[in-house]
Amino acid sequence: MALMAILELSDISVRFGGLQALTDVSFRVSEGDIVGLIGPNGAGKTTVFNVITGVYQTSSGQVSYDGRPLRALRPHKILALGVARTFQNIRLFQNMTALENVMVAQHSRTREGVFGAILRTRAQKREEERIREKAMQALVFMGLEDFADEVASNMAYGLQRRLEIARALGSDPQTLLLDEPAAGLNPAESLELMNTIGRISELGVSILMVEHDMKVVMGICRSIVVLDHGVMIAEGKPEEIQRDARVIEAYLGQ
Amino acid sequence: MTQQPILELKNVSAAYGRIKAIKDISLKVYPGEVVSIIGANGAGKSTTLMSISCVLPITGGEILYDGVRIDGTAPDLLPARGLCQVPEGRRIFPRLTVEENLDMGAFFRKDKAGILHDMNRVFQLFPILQERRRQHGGTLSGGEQQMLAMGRALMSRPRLLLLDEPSLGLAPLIVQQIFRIIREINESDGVTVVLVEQNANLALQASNRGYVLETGNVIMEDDAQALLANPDIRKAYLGE
Amino acid sequence: MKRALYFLSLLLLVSFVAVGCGGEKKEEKKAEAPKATGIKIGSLSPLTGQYAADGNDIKNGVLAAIEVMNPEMGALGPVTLQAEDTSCDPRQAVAAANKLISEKVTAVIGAYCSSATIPAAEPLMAAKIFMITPASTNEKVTESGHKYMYRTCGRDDDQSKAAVKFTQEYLKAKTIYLVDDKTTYSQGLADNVEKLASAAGLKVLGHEHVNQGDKDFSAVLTKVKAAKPDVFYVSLQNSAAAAPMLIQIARMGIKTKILAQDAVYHPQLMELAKKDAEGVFLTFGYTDKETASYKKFADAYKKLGEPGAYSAYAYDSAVAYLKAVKAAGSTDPEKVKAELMKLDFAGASKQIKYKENGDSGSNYVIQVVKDGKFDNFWNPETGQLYKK
Amino acid sequence: MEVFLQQLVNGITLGGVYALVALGYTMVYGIIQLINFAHGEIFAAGGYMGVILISWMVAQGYPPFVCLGVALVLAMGYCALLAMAVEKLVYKPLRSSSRLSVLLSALGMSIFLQNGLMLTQGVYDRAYPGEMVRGGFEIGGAMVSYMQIVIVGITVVLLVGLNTLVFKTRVGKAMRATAQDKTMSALVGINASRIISMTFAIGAALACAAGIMVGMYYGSVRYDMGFVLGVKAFSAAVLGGIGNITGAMLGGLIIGMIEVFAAGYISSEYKDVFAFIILIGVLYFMPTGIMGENVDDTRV
Amino acid sequence: MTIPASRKLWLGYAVAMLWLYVLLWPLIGIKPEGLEFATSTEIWAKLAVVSAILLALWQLKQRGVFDFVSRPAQAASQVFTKAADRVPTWIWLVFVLAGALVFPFLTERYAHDVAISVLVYICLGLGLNVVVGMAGLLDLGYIAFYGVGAYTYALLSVHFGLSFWLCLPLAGAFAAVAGCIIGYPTLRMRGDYLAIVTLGFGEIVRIVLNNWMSLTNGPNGILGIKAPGVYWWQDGKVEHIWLGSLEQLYYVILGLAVCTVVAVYRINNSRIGRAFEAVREDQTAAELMGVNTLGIKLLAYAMGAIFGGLAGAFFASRMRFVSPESFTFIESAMVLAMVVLGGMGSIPGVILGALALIALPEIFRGFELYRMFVFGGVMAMMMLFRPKGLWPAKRMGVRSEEKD
Repeated sequence: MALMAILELSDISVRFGGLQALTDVSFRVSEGDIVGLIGPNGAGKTTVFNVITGVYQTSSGQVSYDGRPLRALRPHKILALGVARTFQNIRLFQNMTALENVMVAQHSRTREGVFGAILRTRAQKREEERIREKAMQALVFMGLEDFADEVASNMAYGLQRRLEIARALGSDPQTLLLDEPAAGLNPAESLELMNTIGRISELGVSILMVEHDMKVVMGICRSIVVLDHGVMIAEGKPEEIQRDARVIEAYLGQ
Repeated sequence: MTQQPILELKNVSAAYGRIKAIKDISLKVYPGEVVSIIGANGAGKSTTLMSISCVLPITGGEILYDGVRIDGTAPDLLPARGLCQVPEGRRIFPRLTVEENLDMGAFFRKDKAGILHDMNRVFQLFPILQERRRQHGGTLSGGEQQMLAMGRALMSRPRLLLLDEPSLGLAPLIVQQIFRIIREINESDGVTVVLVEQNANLALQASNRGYVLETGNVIMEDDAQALLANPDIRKAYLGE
Repeated sequence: MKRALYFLSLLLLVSFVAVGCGGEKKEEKKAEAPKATGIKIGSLSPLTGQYAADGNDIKNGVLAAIEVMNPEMGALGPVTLQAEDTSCDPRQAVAAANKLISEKVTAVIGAYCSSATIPAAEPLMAAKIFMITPASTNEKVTESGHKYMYRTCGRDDDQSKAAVKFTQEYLKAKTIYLVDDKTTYSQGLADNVEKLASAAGLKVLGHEHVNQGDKDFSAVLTKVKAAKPDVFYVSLQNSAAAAPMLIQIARMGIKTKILAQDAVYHPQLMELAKKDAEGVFLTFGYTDKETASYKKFADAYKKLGEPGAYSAYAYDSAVAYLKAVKAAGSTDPEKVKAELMKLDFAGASKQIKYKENGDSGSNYVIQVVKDGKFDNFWNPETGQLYKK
Repeated sequence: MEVFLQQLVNGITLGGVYALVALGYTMVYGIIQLINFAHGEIFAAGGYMGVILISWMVAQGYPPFVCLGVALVLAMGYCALLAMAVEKLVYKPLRSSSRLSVLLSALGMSIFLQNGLMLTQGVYDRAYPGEMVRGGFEIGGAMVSYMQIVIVGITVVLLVGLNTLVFKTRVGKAMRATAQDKTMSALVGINASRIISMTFAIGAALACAAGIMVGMYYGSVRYDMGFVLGVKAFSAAVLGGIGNITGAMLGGLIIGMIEVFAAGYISSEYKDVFAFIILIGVLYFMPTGIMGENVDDTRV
Repeated sequence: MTIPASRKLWLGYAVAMLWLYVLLWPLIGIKPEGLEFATSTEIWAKLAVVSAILLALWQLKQRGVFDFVSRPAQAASQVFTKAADRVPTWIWLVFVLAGALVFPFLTERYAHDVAISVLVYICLGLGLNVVVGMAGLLDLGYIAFYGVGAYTYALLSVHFGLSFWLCLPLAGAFAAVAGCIIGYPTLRMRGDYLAIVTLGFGEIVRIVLNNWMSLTNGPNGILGIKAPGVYWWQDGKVEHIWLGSLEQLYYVILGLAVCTVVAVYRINNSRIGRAFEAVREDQTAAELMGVNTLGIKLLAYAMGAIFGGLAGAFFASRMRFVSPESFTFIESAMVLAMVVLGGMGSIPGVILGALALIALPEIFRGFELYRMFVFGGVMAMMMLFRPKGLWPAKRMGVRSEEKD
């Protein structure tokens, strides 16, 4: 393969008590790629995200990022490595403004402490300025600059979705995991989202996305991984997936 | 049809906080029918059911059950009137035994003999539950939990049963079993069923009619067979 | 933010106006008739919280004294009382003391807990206000060298001497076990007894501490029972703590002689512990209930309830101050101090005569609970039993 | 050995009382996730109700055991009404607001009730009339008083009664169902408000019985006795796994034992420190208490 | 309001009143001497009449009977606040500060005393606000840090004669260490378990202070603590003077309080403050957004503890005496009440809360018996009417709320 694999899952299995959530899932995301992860409800897609970002530990198998195994790293360290994510059920910091939400994401890239803040040292002021600029850039990128001072919980649903992506972008990621970014969006918004994801990809960010809206998935993903009941049932290009009998069965039933 | 619908939604809207989940939904269910509501994730299917059960207060419109407005009443009064829901994720009481779970389904009933009779009927429908009657609900497998949840709902002798994603996360064989029982409940017990499903083929095969939801709106409404044949459905799901 | 500031400044303004008006009014009054206000004395004691019972006794004692003295004060009168609550909490005690200073009292009777008395004394002394404590027996109270600090009750070191003497000479005990509940007062006393007892050759089998507010002493009592001491010395902050201990002692079948101290003195003890209080010895400032002055006090106190441990001391403290004021003819601190030092009168509790450091001497005797009453039992001065 | 046995007897008595009070905390917590700070005050009110009723009946000349029995029942009813009033007035309107504001309101209610007791009953300790149960016997050198037998006996009867109620009756099942899933219990026709009120009432009745027994055991009650015992009982509930009824009983017994044995063998002044350190230690290694359910809240 | 609804309201009211009587009478009316009804009936009747009038008034207000008064009043207050808004922030700041500075000249010593208490509690409240309001960690043992700070200064001053100003940072440091000790085991616990564990830690600290005789002198407390001292130009030369009087202490604590306000405000608007809030809002999301949540929580405990410790050191220097009785659970509850009553996470809210909880009870000292009774009732009811506090936190630069 010409492109280097930046994120690689090999034989991941996850068990919760007696429940086998994932069984031997292996796939890779190449640098700059857009990979879709689909499957019916309860197939284990979000579990894959949780494994990658360190929320869950694997029962067996290994996740490596940029050639480095991620096992036993706390989630904030994984973000610091460059893997950012969004959430299926929007998890913004509801009582903070949009700008602040994005500014939080810069946390792992900055280092001024409490005393700097109390004394307002010059270094602290400069850093704060830089955080603000970066966050503003992310907001502008997502077209949210007008809502910078809006409290997140007051924003419309579609805007909150975009803000989630902006927040993830605010951490300067190399890889972005999007968990159902189009859920609850109307067709026009979905279309715009596809454009945005394309633009993010153009920045050189690799993208792995879980999505139910097939228009979005088929429209922008270069390859697709299909999960059903925690097992990978297909992997391939969108056209192949659409014609795969097992996929159709998983979705529409027999 | 000249019959009075058992359930009717007139322009119902509901929201979680500031986020509108369903907008102006209207639908009718006639006695004896199986009606399915299908649509992608986040389309507002579960919200519709929660609104019907009065758990989620609606922000507009009317809900009529048996021709009487029920929106705004307390949800715990509905099972006694024959309206019962099996919510998404089953939500059995995990630290109650199977028997206790079933007993809770008949909470408002006072006729001991009738309850016993119905419990036997449930055990007849789902023999596995009888085997596990002393086990805690939380220790059952997903399929057994789904059966328990349905059994619990049947304990209230419902006339209208709302089923939310009964196939969710279950192996295909179990799903088929569940759907067989749904048909049986409908046919032999005369229970009207509203079925919310993501698995469109499965749901429509078991239904008389269907509604398709997208982003909180009803976009299609037709006989189940017609919907099954409709290529747009396939498109809505697979994005072809 | 802006509105917050605006609101705060509004609040400040209102408080200025309120305080300003209040201040003005007071000054007006003073200018018109400085005599009309008479003498204002304050009392500091815990009126709420755990020690509210004793605190109210102190307040009532002062009230009784005012009732008795008022007719005698003539042109200096009338005497009024400003009673403040300390809750036995240093912070509240200091706040209350400052309030009394603002209210222009000339003397304060109080406080109860030594831990409230000591910090409250600071601002009072600075404002040249007399503080006469009827209840704080800790040595430090009068040893800080405050000029206007007096004490009507006895001192812990004297009380412990009486206790040890009784243990040794009358009870002929060889071993002793002590318990206290960790207050400045109760622990100080128990420590003193322990020291004196071992110096006198008694064997100290143990010294336990329980916490204030505890009601379950079973664990400690089990140890006491196992140790089988000749005397069990109980030093607790008040009768409400002692009563459950006595009940549990009886229930556990401990037959040891029990010796307690003056804080336990309260009619409540018999009410709460009933039969289990019988036969308990305690050290207590000698009070002859047959004297004319005690009867006078008892008469005045009657409508306020039954006198508690510190009622008579509080009464005597207030009487002493008012007598001194009367003799001095004014409330000028220097003159009053001179008169206070000259005082020598028969109070309700004892003969009141203040020493140079503000102490009034101790007169501890041993009392016993007999037939639901406190009775004088043994006199440590003479080593004799009291005769009935 | 004697000492050990005696401490064991002491520990069981104390632990039983803690368990009774802890049950109220745990039941209320289990059903509405509220730390009901006012529960300790209900306990104190129970103690007072016992004094009031028994004093009156003794004055009327009824035999002691009749007095005790009738007072127990009446006082338990009274406390149930009191707790339900508190619940209806303060907690119910706050059911949907933030946890912290409900907690604070509970704290306020606790101060309110405590001072209400002080205002109506006075600041002095109130004595229980006569000691109804005197004497005792010895086993292996340990003194067991009949009073302790009565306390442990009543405690056991109440605990068995509660167990029957919660695990055998429909109301009990409904209580557990409501605690596990409020929405779902509404969907099967359970009126959650009524069940919650009932939970408060039952917890209060148990605390009330504990209050009367504590009052009789120590001979007196005081308006502020609820706080100290409340904190201990709450620790017991947490130690056992808050929300778990068996856990609360176990936790009460353990805290009682720790306290007595720490006081007996280590240091009586640090006994509470030991109780708290063990509590913290247990929570560190078992974050949901000894019998608490594992709640996975890290799901994304 | 419709007539049936109104009837339902009054029916409910009647039931409640009946209920109240059933609760009230046994407490007052049953006595060994016999049953008595007069007192309880009298109290009950008074309560019933007053509450009935209030209810009727409220109902009339709902129907808009009083609109002719309330509307103009509302309009007037709106005009007023709008005018107030037009004045730049710094003018208000200067105004408040100037007011605080001249306060001692216009009032008497009792007022100074209360003002000092209020300022101490403002510092405490702001410190707890960092833990509870910003980071969302419930802490029922906060007063322990206050105690650690107070004892640190007390011991260093009495045994080593160290000056207040040197001890101030030391007290903060010791308190921070205590904060970390308390914080560490609680990091992985859920909210309610946190409550009992912090409560337990608070009690442990108090019991240790009460029992470690050799160090803390136990319940006797520590006497002879020095007031803060400064070098000041006096009688033509620089001399060392003790700031012992209430006015001087007032300025010391005012300075400390202003510093605390500034520090908390700046933390709130920094990277750390945002991390605190992110943890409060959604811990998992915060962790996934690169915030080391365990570290941040520990930091929150430590920061809160530092402010508590500083306030404690001042408390010791002002009382000249410390004893464990000042550090009981009820004090923790008071400080928490300030934060929640004032409005979580809001600096002016905490200030207002401290004013309300310390100054008001002092003003009502005359009703000492009823004071705590009313306080408890108000605290419980307050949460019904203003659950977000007197002054809810409003994020800086939030325009949306002002728009609507």
